[in-house]
Amino acid sequence: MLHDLRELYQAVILDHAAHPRNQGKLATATSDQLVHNPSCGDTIHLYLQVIQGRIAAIEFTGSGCTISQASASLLTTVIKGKTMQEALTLADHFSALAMGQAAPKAGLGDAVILTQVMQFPTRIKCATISWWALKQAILTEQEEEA
Amino acid sequence: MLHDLRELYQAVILDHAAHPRNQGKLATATSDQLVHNPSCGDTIHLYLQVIQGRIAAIEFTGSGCTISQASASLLTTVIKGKTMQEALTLADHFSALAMGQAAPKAGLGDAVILTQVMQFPTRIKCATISWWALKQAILTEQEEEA
Amino acid sequence: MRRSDFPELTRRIGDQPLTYLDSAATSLMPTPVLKVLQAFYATNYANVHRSVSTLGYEATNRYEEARQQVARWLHAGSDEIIFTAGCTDSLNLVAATWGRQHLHAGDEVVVSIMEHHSSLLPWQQLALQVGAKLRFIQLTPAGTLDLEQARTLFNAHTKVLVLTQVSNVLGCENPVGQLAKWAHAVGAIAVIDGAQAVPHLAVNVAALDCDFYAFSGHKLLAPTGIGVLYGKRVLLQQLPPYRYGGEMIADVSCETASWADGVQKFEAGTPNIIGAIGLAAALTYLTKIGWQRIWQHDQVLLQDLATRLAAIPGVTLYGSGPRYGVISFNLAGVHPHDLATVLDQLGVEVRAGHHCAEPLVHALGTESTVRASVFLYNDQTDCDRLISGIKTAKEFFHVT
Amino acid sequence: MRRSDFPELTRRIGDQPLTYLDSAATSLMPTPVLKVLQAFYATNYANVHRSVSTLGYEATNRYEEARQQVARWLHAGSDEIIFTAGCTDSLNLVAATWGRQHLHAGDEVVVSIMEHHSSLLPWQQLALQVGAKLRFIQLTPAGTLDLEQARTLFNAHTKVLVLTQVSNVLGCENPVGQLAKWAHAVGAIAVIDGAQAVPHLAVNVAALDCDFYAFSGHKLLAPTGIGVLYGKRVLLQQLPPYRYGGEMIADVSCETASWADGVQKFEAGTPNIIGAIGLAAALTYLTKIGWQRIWQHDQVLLQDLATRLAAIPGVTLYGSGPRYGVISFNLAGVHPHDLATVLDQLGVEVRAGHHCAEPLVHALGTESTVRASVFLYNDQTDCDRLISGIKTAKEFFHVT
Ligand SMILES: Cc1ncc(COP(=O)(O)O)c(C=O)c1O
Ligand SMILES: Cc1ncc(COP(=O)(O)O)c(C=O)c1O
Repeated sequence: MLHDLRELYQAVILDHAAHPRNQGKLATATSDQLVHNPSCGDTIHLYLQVIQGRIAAIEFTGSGCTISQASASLLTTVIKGKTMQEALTLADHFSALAMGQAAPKAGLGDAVILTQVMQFPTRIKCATISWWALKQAILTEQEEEA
Repeated sequence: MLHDLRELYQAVILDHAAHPRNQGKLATATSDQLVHNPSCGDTIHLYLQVIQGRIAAIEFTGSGCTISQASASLLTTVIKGKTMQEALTLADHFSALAMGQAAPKAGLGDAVILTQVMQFPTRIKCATISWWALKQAILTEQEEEA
Repeated sequence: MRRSDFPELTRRIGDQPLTYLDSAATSLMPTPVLKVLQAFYATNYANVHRSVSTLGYEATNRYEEARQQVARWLHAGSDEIIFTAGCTDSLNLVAATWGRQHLHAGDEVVVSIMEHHSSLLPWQQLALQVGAKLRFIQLTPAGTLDLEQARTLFNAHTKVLVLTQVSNVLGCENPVGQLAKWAHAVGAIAVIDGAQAVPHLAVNVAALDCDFYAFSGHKLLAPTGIGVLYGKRVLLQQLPPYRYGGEMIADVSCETASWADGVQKFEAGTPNIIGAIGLAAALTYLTKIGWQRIWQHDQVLLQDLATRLAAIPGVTLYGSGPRYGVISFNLAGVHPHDLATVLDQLGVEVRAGHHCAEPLVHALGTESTVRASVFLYNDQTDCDRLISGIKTAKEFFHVT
Repeated sequence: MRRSDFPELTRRIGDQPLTYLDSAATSLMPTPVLKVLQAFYATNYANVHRSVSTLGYEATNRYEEARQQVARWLHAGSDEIIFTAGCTDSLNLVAATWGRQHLHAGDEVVVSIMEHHSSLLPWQQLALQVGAKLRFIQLTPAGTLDLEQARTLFNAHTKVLVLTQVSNVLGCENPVGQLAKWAHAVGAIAVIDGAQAVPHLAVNVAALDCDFYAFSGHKLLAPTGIGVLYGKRVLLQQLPPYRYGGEMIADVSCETASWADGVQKFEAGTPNIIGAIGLAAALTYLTKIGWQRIWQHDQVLLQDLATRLAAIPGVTLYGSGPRYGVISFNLAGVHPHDLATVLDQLGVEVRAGHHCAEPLVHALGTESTVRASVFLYNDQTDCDRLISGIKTAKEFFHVT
């Protein structure tokens, strides 16, 4: 009965939650986005440094459950170095997959494991919240540029 | 099936409703009381002239259903000439009878017919409202005297 | 139509069969709706939102599906549908939030003389508090809204139009779309009371272009304690909360708080989950029978009643057709309460009084009326029994 | 105890039997209560008050009998019992009427750090609006209210004490009577949130001498959408209405209105009739089983849970006994939501989060907790399954 759970909470996920990558308050950030999940108190604050349309650096701070923290950590590893457009596409793909819809998995790396969260409808938001923050941050960045 | 109704709406009641006695706004009133039944809009305004503790004159104005108008009319015929104490006692007896409780009928005259209203719980207030006004008016009168 | 779905119709009043002609007060509950409630209690019942557990998730889904169903039916977005405790609660919400924010001294509220107290009073009292003014749309001699006069009431001071779509006394449908246009033309919003409209008319809030639309579940086969407020998305976003409490917050500290997005902001505390499920079940039940069929059925009965009542010497009908759901009348020489008591003795349940619409009833030149109202479960026999009951009452009170 | 009366307990979560440990959010509904609702719908259902018909009279009687039953049970007068849409609605009513009337700039509200958002926010927001100040009763290290500190908070500026009788996170009972005395000594009133107290304690509002007391039906086997506000007679008489609408008026004209006497003034519109009938049926059901028996049963289960939870390495219990209905804890190295998800997979339904008591949860030094709550239908097996579930979670997440 814990089979589905094992698919979600794989070793790499537990590792990212316990030892988050790119944690910090990026001093050189060109935009940032704070999101909050009122239903559980999870918080993710994402910091992006965009240079010539490319996400040159990315960090996050926050607190919350395994899923939300691992998701943010994985996001940073996947997104670093991508163009804003690539990042937006990946964010859309991740969210779609996490909600059980069809979408390409290419480019998501280990983050794709977290799309198993679709088996746990009440936890989907934990996985998608940081990707949503990413999208908001990029849209803000683009608006400011325009 | 209209048997109980016939007991209530006797000829004398219909007559009092159609031709109310002592209708008017007593010019010599020493106290008066306006009551209103919000559930049906019935209104009774009772005017008393008290001389040396006795209700020397009594009139009413108002509008409403057969029961409320007949009750006010009958009340005035019964009460005229009674002492305040006698009137209070009669008011208590009438209200008790109308709610199906035991009480003496003596002194109520034809008004006693209206205590049949106890068979129609939703109409009890129509019958008792003028007696309640009488009680309030007398209590006010007594307070002012004291 | 489907009388057998309504167990209460088989009971007796004293020794008489029941003729229920008071659906405008509260409609009866059909067994299929009760069965949905029963099944929900037996399987998915739990508190909604904020739970990671399966039961909470299922209950939340059912609750939100109910919202979506109401939204589709009204032609609204589900982020425009607030569940409330009833129509009265819905109407108070608008005055307490939008009203308090926007109504100031010197402003004007255009309100029809037909309003139910639940529609009139929140604005009357707010106007008294802030020094705003109520301007009433009066009746024509035919008992319809005087549109000529109405048109003159809208001006630069008008902030709100408060209007019932169907009068709970006259049964007439008011031209909501037209009046809302006049309101919008002067920058006012239109707050529509749909309590008596939703059971008897196709309502499309988008087409009406009203800003708020309110109704109660219990007049529509659903349980008591559940109501709906539709509000235009852009307006809802700008409104402050109505009540404060659990589930309507984003974040709370000792000193301050921020609010949840969307309609949750207006649903403080545990909502009436079972009421929302019941409302959805009632809509499903009515849709299955077919709204058109129901409306036509109601129309035929009311038309018939109108004709036969008008033919009784001494009967005054209020308003003029077409009527939706309700018909009001008086019988010369018999007070409405006396008439209702005789009818009750005959098993015919009507309502007598001012129907929570005192200003209208006074404008009609009376203190109270008798009101008969019909819904899908009524039939020709019910009409026959009302008519024959009135004749009995005439004999009983010796009026000719 | 009477598990067979609760059909939902026989359902499964995935392939697992259900262990329902979330009654503090919403209690399940027993078949006998549902049967009362069903019978009411089938025989006496109608709108209440203002009707001369038999059906309306019967429904009104049942509704008013429900009020009397609640009054007797709380040791109050039936003219002191207002039916509302829920505990949140009740608590908002007090702030919106008494609060708006009496709270001014510079006044102070003494409020415990334990309050549910529904109890805190109406006063926090009112205080922000009028420029009054909230003064918080803090926790002792043992997780109880700090009475020494509390005592220092009452002064001539204090207008209200806002206090939960039983915390929905800690399960502790606060000394309401004592604190109400301190409030009264400085001329303040005591507003008590009884949402979590009524299922697990004998409540006597007269003995507590509180001024207002609020709770919800749905935590007490009754339907959602019904709540109660007790208010002292003399206070209720002085209050303005809360919502405006049908049934709460004495007289209405176009320009002004006057209000009904007594509690009707606070019940605008069609009340939740079926909710009130359900609440009365739930009280009857619980009384029949015996409150003492139920409380003792709950105590035994919670005591057992507390002992066994404390014995699990890594478990932190919040607060200290005796606990009423709820127990909160955390497991080191496992976030409450992850723990709740594992438990849910095992069929064990608990709640994880801030439980609508953010200030308290922060004061406890955390962001969220796991909460298990029990009621009469829980048994030893439920406790066993929770304890074994936590052990499974420890293995699953490799915490030691
Ligand atoms: C036209 C109208 N508006 C408002 C209401 C109030 O609805 P409720 O009593 O369900 O709040 C009613 C019903 O009584 C009504 O007929
Ligand atoms: C202590 C406490 N107060 C108030 C409430 C609010 O009750 P409701 O959500 O039923 O309005 C709750 C329940 O959630 C509670 O536990």
